[in-house]
Amino acid sequence: MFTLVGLGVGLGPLIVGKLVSPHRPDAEKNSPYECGFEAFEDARMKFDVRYYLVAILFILFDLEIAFLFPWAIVIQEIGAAGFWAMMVFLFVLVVGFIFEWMKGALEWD
Amino acid sequence: MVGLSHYLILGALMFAISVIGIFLNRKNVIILLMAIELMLLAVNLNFIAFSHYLNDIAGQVFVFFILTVAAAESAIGLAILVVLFRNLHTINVDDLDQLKG
Amino acid sequence: MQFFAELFGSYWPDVQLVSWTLVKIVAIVLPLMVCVAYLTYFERKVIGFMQVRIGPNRVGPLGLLQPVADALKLLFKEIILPTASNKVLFFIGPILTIAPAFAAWAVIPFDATLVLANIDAGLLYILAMTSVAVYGVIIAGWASNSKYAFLGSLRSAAQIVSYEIAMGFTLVGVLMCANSLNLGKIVMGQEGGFWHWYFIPLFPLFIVYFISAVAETNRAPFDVAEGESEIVAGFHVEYSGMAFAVFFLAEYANMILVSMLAALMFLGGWLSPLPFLPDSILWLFAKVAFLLFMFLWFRATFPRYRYDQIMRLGWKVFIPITLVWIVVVAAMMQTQWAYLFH
Amino acid sequence: MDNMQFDLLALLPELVLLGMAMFILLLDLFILPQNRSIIYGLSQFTLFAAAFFTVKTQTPAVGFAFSHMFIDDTLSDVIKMMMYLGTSLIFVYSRKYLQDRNLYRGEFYAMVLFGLLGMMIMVSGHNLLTIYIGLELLSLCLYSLVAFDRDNPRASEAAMKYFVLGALASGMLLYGMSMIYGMTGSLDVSDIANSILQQEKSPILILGLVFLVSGIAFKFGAVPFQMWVPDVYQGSPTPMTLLIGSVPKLAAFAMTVRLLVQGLHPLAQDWQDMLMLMAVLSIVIGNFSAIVQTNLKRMLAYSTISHVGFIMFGMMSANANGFASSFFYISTYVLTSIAGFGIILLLSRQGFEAEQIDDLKGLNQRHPWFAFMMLIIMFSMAGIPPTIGFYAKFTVLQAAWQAGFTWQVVLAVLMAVIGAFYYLNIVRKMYFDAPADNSPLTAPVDMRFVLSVHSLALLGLGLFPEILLSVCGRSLLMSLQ
Amino acid sequence: MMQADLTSISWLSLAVWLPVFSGVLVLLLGGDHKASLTRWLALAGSLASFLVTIPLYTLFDVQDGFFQFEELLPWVPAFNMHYHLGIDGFSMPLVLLTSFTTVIVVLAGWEVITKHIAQYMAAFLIMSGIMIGVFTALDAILYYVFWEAMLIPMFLVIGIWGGPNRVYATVKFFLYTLLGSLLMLVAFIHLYHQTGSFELADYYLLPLSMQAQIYIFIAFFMAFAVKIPMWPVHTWLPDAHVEAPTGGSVVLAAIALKLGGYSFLRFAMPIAPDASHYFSTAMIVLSLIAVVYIALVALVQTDMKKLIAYSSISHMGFVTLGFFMFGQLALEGAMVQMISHGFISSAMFLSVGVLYDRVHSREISAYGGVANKMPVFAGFAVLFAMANSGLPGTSGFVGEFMVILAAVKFNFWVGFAAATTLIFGAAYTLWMTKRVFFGDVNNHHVAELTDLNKREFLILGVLAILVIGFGLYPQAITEVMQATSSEFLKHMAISKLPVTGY
Repeated sequence: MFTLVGLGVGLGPLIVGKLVSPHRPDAEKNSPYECGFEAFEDARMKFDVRYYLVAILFILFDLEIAFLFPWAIVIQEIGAAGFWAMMVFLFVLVVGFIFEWMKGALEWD
Repeated sequence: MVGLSHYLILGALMFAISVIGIFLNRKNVIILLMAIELMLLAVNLNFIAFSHYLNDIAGQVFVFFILTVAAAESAIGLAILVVLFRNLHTINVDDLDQLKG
Repeated sequence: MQFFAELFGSYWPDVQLVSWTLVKIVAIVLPLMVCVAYLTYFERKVIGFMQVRIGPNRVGPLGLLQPVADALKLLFKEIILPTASNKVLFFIGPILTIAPAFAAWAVIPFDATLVLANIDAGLLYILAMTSVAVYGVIIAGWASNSKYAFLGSLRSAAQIVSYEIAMGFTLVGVLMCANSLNLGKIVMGQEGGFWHWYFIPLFPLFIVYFISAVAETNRAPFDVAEGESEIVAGFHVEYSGMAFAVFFLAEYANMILVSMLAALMFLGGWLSPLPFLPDSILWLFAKVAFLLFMFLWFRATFPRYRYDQIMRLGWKVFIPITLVWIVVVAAMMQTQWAYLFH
Repeated sequence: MDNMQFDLLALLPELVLLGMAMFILLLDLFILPQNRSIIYGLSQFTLFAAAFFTVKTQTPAVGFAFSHMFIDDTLSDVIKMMMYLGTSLIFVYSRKYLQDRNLYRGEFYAMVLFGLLGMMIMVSGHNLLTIYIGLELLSLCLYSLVAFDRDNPRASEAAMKYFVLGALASGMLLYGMSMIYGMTGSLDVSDIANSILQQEKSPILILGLVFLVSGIAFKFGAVPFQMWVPDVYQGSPTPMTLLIGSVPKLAAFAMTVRLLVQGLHPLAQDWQDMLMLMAVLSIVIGNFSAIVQTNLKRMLAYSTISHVGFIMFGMMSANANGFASSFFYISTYVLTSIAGFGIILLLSRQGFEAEQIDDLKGLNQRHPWFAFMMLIIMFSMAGIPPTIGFYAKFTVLQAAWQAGFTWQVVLAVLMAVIGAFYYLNIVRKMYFDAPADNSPLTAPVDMRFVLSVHSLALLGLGLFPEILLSVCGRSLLMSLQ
Repeated sequence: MMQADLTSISWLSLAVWLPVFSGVLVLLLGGDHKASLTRWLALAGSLASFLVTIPLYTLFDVQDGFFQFEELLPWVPAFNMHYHLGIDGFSMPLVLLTSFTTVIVVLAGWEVITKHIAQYMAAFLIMSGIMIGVFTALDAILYYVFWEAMLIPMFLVIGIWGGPNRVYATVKFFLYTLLGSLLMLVAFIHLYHQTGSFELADYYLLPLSMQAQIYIFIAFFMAFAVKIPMWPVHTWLPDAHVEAPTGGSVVLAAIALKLGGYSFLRFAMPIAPDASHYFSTAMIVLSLIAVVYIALVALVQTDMKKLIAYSSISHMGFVTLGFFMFGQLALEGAMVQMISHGFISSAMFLSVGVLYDRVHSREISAYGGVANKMPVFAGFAVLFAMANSGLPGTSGFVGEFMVILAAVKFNFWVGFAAATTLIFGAAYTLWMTKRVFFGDVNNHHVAELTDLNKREFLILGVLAILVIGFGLYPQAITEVMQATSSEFLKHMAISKLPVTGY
């Protein structure tokens, strides 16, 4: 429900803007902005593999968080066993984290 | 009223679409990866529907794991895709024809 | 009323529910829109004062109508549709960016009772909603088919997701203390004076959370994604008129949202700092206002980070800190000091 | 939460393996490249340690851990021991190859060990969830291992194909699992069996079974789900081919036992027919396709398909005898194929892959000893006595015959002759043709020694098959009781 | 006369494993660079292996129609398989023949083989052990293992040291034989599930329905007929013979073919007696076709080895003919024929080998007037040719005569057809002899020929003595198998069909 309204909030101004604002297209105006130069290659060019790496790491860590959430909620009930189980899990994760760190996956320069 | 069978039919449809996508798609490897994700989603849908109607939490736990694995799987799939593109400069399924007997 | 009841017959209860909900939604969204508009005003004012300027003062008394003027200006500007862009995605981008920023408000409790949807997985819902925004950024950058936009969107996306991990970890810390995903219950867990607020036992997490929140919203000093000097305006370089305004709105709405969350999770929400003072929604607003002020303050004081520094901060500082603190908290909970975290 | 048993002793070997694999992964970051032999030694030690603990914790009783999700019975112990052995051999044989191609890195060993961990979990999985997790851990490691040689276009193509089809297989398996879960209300293997016994057969259950069997067949590489096998075998770097083609088959077998026998035995009649069809098709198509191959790895891939057919021959009997025979077949097949790829690895050297069948030409002149070893291996694959391969075929055929699959056995026998043809072809090239190149073998001593012992063992086991036969038979019987 | 210390030795195991081990020894110690050591080692091994088989003859109890020298050890308990060896009157002579032939083969390859000597010698030694294993195994799977294992060395022998077309020939040989034997394996599997064991003795006693018997018989037939070989599955033999080195031909002709014949007696017939009777007419017809038609084919051959190969097929036709008439005379005649063919065909192949080593041609037309240059050799060759065509006084005569005699009693026309072979056999053998040995020296190859050296003389001489010896005193063979064959016929007379009806 609220999502719909949210969409409406986004869509509404756009439609109003579209209706109200002038529409005078011309080729120069509609070309991609490139500091005044003509665009000289496809904008969807190859990009740095590190972005991709970040995406992958994000997926993995995000999932890990998804595992941590339920655990965190019940940690006060499950006692030592639950604690240690998650520690093992986190340990494995930390090993992976150290590995990627040392491998230079987190370097940006 | 939406019943169990509706979920199952939806799941089956999703599954069928993804299988068809994998076998008929000759264009883009990324679509293959997406089809695989869709397939796992179909399975998840099944599990959740069953889990709900059976009043058994195990199915939902399974879904949790499937999601995790799916993430890892797509990570590796994309990694392979990157390597593939670096080597072959294409992600066109039809161009993957070096290995033929 | 009677008339409507007859008109809808057996659907009446449904209709009633829907319309009542709509009313409530409007009651949240409208003030929010106003807040957003005036946040921009305050930003300019605050930064102006910090830089010993006056800030906007022409439109209306004290320049109070400035946001309205801005809105009208943007409304009447042309929405340029670049030739090479993907038409559909070009519009979906801004919508996807702003919709979650508003939708998330559904589960925000303003008071012990004043909440639109009191669902148990509230925090999860917010997390889900906010992560959708990344798609908006990426789609906008992709659809523009412009190098600057594309690069900007990649940068923003990478930055957002990086800090989302750290943010997620901090939430785990909160959950460990609160035992619930329901925001209302999280707040109630902090009852009994400010020394029960979670920001004390979870102080590192609170700091990380807030800085991540700044980074998440692409605010200074983490705003390289739209760094004018390098890649012009980032992913929304090709947007103009209302389309641009939507991105603008989303940014400020997000700021308010994350401040609200910080206030709820770490600063006791609507609870009063001292037990003898009454709890009130005003406390909440005060806290949020304070946090928002921090946002503006940051912008006025800190120089912009380099991109590699941003990423390093996120991955190599925040994630280890949060991980360690989670382990510490979890370990402490196994000991006699567990009460510290309740 | 109170029933959470932490019988960690049952999974001590797994824990050891996990810890060591992580340790190796990290250690590799801190040592100099010229000290990589530490990693190698450590990996071998890990296998040894895991084997030690597997033996140490072995009991005749069936042990469970994690609320019956993890089972530790004799069958799992035996299969695990075989896996350690196989992996250890793979390490020995692939070292030289990896060194020559700048692939001698800690990640390889860590990844193989993680894959092994996945297999062990599959073997010990007593719950659809554990089985699935193990399977995926294995598969993910294998996908990445295939693509491990990043600059090799063929390897990356093979990896992509393997990945897509492997993921498809997992998807099918999961879909089947979801239906079985829905119909039985449980993920636990024995609960599933009980539940099926108490209910009417429903179409959804059968549909789930179909998907499950398809998934299993995919992992095995049985016709009609065999299309990935040749490409992946051919495209992968040989050590990875060696890995894919050997030890995981054992895990797949264990998975089949857990799912089909322990879980879905009440539906035996239904899966029997499916397996029979796949077995027959695999044998026929695998053998006929193998004949025309010129690439050795590709030929071995097709021959694998036919071997898988034989493996299914045992399974389709759906009785203890049949599964024991399949188990025996797989163990011998794994042993034999590791040796076969070992020879291929032995012959390849820096900048040269011994991949074509013609690369074996005149091996008898170049190196009579290893030609003889390859001869044993090939005859073992063809199932000619006195090599162990004969007993493998024999046990499988007798099981199928006992179960009444008469014409299928006769057909299999005819196909075995076809199979013998292409294995003979290799022997022919080695012994009857003149060598194409005469460069000396560069393999290190340990590899030569192990490979020799290994190949001779195929012969020795052929003369005294009782050891392996009874191990396989008994462990399986103990688990099926 | 039996001494306790001699009987306590496991002679059969020795006979099987001694050659195998000496083969391995040759392989390990020998090599091309120490050729002479290799040769002497091989000779010593083969002689020792021959010697250990002699007690089998001297200690054999001719009164006993059942198995002797039995050895029984558990082998694969999982499938109730045993290491069970034993011999009776049928197998004992064949064992001796095998070990003896091996010595001959080693000698025959003495100087001729120059490449991979160790492998060559080892292959024959190992093959000898394996074939003795086939003759002595009383456990079906043990038998089968030996039977198949034999293929491997034979495959290599033909393939490595064979003629130009060797690859085709050897692959054909291998696959033909494999196909047949795998069906036999299926039959064993069936019998195993019926009896729960692989004991031959259990199979003899197992009652079987007619249908089962027929299937089993056909399965066995496929295996054995290929090996003997019977028409029409004989086509591998000429190819294999032509391409094989001399030693290979000798072993093929002298022993490998006997494996098929022997196995009929050991397996096909006693296990499925009713089917044997049922199929006897067909078998006799097939045998006669082999005898007559193949003899005619032999007549037109231009290659000496091929001619001898066809003559072997023709002679083996006699063997199967003798088996399926179910008479003592016929049976013993067939057995004698097997033994004598072992000597004669090896002698013939060796003779061709002698020529081939000198001229490197097997074409009949490449020779002529060899007798002028090699008188001693010609003498031997003519003797063997006579024996091959069944001249009285040679061993070749005894077997054929006994079978023909039995055949005439059995059915006149069968006897008549069989008897024609005497004519055809004489025709093709003697014609070849004439063309090769007599007449004028017609080319320079022949003109440069030198007569036999000592080694060749020794080999051919020993064979000549044996051929004449058994020709004059066939009782040496027949008396050892009398008891066995009468037991065999008794067994064959009893139907194994389950008793039904009243």
